[in-house]
Amino acid sequence: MDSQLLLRPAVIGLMIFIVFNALIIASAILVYAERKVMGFMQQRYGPYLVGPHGMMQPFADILKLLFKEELRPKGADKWLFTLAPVLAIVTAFAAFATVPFGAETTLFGLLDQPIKLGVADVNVGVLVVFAVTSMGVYGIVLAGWSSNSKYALFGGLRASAQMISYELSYATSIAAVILLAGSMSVREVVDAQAGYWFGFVPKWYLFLQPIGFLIYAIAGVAETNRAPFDFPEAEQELVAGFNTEYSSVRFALFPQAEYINMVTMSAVATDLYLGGWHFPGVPEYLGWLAFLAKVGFILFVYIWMRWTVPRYRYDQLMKFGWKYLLPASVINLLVTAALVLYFNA
Amino acid sequence: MTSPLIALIPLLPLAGFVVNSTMGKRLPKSVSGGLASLVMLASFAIAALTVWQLAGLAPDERLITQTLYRWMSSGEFTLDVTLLVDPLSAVMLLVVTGIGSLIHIYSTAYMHDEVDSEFARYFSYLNLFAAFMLVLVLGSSLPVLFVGWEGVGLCSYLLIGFWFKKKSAADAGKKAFIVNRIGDYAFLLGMFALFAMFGTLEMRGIASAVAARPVETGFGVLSLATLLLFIGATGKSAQIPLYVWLPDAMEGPTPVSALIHAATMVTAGVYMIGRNAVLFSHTPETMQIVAVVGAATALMAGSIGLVQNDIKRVLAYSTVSQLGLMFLAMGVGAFGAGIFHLYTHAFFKACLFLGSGAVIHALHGEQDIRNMGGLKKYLPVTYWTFVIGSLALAGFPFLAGFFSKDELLFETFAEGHQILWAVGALASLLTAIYMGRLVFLTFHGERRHDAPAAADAHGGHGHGHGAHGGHPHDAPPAMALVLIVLAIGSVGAGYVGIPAALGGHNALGAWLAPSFAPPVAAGRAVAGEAAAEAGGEAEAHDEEHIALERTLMSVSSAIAIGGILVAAFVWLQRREIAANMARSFAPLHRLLLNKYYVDELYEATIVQPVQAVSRDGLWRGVDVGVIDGAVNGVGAIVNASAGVLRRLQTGSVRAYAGSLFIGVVLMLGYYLWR
Amino acid sequence: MIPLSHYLIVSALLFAIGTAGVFLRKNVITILLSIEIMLNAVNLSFVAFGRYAGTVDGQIITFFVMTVAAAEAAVGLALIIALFRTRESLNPDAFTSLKW
Amino acid sequence: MPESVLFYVLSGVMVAASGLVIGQRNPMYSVLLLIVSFAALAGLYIVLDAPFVAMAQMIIYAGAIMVLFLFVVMLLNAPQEDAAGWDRVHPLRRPGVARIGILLAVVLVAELGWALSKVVALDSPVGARADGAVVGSVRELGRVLFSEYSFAFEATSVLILVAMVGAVVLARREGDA
Repeated sequence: MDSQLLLRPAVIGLMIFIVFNALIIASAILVYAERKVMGFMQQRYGPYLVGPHGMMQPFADILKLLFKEELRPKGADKWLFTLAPVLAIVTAFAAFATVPFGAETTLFGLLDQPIKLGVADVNVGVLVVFAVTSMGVYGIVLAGWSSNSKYALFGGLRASAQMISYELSYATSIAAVILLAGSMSVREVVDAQAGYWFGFVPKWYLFLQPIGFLIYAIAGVAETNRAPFDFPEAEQELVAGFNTEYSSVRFALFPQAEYINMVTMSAVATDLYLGGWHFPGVPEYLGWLAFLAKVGFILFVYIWMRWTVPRYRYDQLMKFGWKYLLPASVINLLVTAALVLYFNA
Repeated sequence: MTSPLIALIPLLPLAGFVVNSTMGKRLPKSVSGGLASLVMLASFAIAALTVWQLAGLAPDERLITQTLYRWMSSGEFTLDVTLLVDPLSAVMLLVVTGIGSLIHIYSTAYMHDEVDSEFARYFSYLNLFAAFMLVLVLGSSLPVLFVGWEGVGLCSYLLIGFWFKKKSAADAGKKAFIVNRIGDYAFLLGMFALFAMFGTLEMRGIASAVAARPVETGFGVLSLATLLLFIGATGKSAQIPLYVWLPDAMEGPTPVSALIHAATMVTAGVYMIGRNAVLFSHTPETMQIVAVVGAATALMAGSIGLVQNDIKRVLAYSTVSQLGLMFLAMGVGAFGAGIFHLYTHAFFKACLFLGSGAVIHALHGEQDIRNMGGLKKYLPVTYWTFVIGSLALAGFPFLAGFFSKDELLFETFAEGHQILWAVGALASLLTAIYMGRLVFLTFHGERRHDAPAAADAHGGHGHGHGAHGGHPHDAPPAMALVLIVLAIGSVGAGYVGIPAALGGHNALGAWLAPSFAPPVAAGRAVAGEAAAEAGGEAEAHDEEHIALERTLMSVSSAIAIGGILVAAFVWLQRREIAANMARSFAPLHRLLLNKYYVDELYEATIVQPVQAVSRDGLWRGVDVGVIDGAVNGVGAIVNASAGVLRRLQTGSVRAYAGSLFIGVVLMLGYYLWR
Repeated sequence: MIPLSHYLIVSALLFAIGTAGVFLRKNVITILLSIEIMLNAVNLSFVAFGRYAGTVDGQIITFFVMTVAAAEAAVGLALIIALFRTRESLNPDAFTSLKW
Repeated sequence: MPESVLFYVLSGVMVAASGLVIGQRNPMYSVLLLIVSFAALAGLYIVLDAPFVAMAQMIIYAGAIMVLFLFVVMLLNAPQEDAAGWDRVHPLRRPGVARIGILLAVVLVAELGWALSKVVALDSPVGARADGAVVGSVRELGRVLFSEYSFAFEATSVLILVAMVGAVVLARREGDA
């Protein structure tokens, strides 16, 4: 039926649009939330002047940044200096592409075929997310290198080293989940977590993979360069790290990319470990709300951690990553594999 | 039947060897020596047990085997390492382990002056020897026997050259080793010949195969094979022409001379022939040779022994001559008698050697009997045991040697070799004489030996022996004990084989008979017949046989006593007679003193040419010219070519890559072109 | 649909480019990169062939090549670092102290 | 049709990027361009419906190996290629060698082309299998990889281990633990 023929692409386009803006808004909200939470944790108000409860603060910030002058240090590499933030933000957005955030729906009968909530559903979705995020490092590294400043360079170096080191544990912990679900499509992983054990415990991999989840969380924090692993921009040591030399929009893109990465990370965590949009007592068509709630919670933990945990020392970071996290994740993977083999055979 | 115990008999001494050779350096003498003796005693116990089992069986089934593992297997030829105990090897077992243990014990005292490491080394060698000797005795196939054969050769080399810092000792060791190799070479050839003929090397297999054949008349392949084996035996058992190493072997420690060069190893040849009795009895020609060689050796060695002045050398030559007698017995087919003599000889000869050892020990290394004499009152134990041993050796009536030797001579005579009998009798006369000479010169008369020994004794105070001052002291308890035991043995050992002539019924002969008969597989009839033929008077004794034996017996006892009396007369009463005779028969005397110049003969005919060829031909010619030339040539070529090729090493990575790619392109091009 | 030959031509081109790079560049790192290019050219043809033959073997081999490439990169870069420390240069022609 | 368009675009990008890689004097750019070319290659893999290989390409090559290169370039603060250290002592080290190199490359291309022309049935398109099974399915890959190629797999793992140790040993400064 031809209306359907037009409708479906339209809906997909709409979904892309929604996701895109959602991410932007999310980053804005995160800016606000971060400062509010920080204030809350430090027994002060945080932003409260601009708008009700200072809710307009992020937009004010963005405006300010937009009207700043674009500086580029002399001797900086023209192309890469510009390319870097773009790369960062693009990868940040792209990474979310294969992350589903809701069950199949017909939008209340509007479509005769149900459509999947999520931009794309690839049969190796997990890998896609992983691949794109691993591209994200280039933004930071290039920023650090191209701005021709030693602080930035250090930031870049640290970023690259740190990301290589933690990608391993990250991937390994995910691999365990893939083993459990027997699929690399994020959606199938989520659907594998539907239902309950003994009727009330939701079948979330969080319960099957507590260690895996922990490793994933830690590695994720390191991947997104968040405290306590925010070495690329360790303000106490490297002024502002890789983005020292940046200003205006170019600068704005970095924190935004970082926030979006956080969101992606949390979303993936939700899909892989927290049963995605499945939640006891929440109907399918409202699943995306549950999803949002979970993501929100994880993000809160992110911020919470930043303001409570002190930063590591760099050598400690490396040591931890290679000598404890990686072995732990490998063992976790092996044990999982053995168990899967045992119970499937 | 089979028994798992047999393997332990050689393995125990081997274990002792391993321990002593590896950690012996750090062990105190008491431990290393004690351990060595202990393992010997243990294996003696097991051997006794096994023999007991054996005795429990019916005469025809007296056979205990144990197959250890498949040694080699190529084509249709397979060879298992099988240990076998039958009456014959049973006797040898008891002799080796028994005498062996005694001598181990004796050595703990005798070698006590050595430093710990040397002490341990000595005992490790001794144990190793025991192990190999037992393998030799137990081996059921020629190769296994040969392993033991070579092994004891090695040990004898090691032990003769034990004091290798002394050049004469080292040389003697080498001499023994090389001379033995000659014999072993022949032995190997013999083995090959037998294998070619019978396709097996299992001695029982060969025996049954031979038993099926007719006795070989004339000198055929079989005779050749046996002759080769016999040559091997002459090497090991010091017969003409290969006896020359044994006298020199006296350079080794005296207990070694007693164990290896008197009691056990040198009898290996005799044993080997006995083990292959069936085979040999099928080749009369070889038997003839064996008998003649044996007789000749007996006479020759005896005559040499007559004039030697070194106490141990005298004993050595007497050993050679006694071995000669044994071979004589073997040669005339009196296997039982031969083994019987072997067995008694082990006792009194060991006793004598250990006695001489005690003397030497007492005189701190003095070996020349001209410097001895009058030791009787200083060394009572040694003296009496020595006398008993000598009497037994001389064949004094009703001592061990008497029975065996008479048995042997009688058999010779009864088999119809009167001449050989005469020679044997002469040899035993000589034996009696030189033993008498030895005893009288060493122990009787007044003490001739002078300051040095006494000084040694005084010096000896320092290191704790020479209990009573100036004069030598008797053997320490361990040695004394052993001497006494052996002396008793020399007296009593003979009584297992009392001939029918004396109302006995040669138990030993009957016991051994099955071993010389073809295996039961070859048919009871043959076995019985062979037993009758080999074991001698197991049954069927008619009167004149006994009469003859009695006469011969009286003759030889007369010989023995006469000889001793002569010796007593000459060397106790009228010493000058000896000198006069030496003077009047000067050439003969010199000839004897120089042992018929055999060593010189070999030196001139064999050693010199070989050395010349090796030095001028092989070394100067082949080695220097060809081999070194080739090696250096190769080196030079490589050098030269490298000088050119290294030009290619530009050190530029991309140059290398370039050559690589040129290669790729060319290869690809070639394959496309085809 | 694309004929197999096109894939092969592309891969051949890449390989040639890599070859040329090895010769042209005077910078060890770039040379390593050129080698990577060659490896990937080969990978491409492997996968193409595998697809053509309808088997997964091509892809499997690709994995092995990747692994080897990773190892090679790790060791190679370590070497480069070590060399750079001693020679202060990345020019392969600077490392010629072993020549005749 | 879209697939072929995709193919030509991607291969064009890849060849161009690779060409630029060896055209750069600055290793930084070389590395980045190589990443681009790898991304294009990954695209080609997807066209060849081998998505897993494509992702592996992105993660391992672009994501890890290239970052390693980048890291080294930054660490050594990549000096511009020095045309100086270029002694003309040895005949094989003249710049002529470079030209020989190009020549070789050209010959190689020619030969490869020739080889292609000789192979039969190349113009039959690479398509999905007759039975329509998805060749690239991760499941099948894994099965084959761990059954038929298990030995090679183990060997490779050992290789990786060795390489790891070697890298650590090599890159370590003398004296520090």
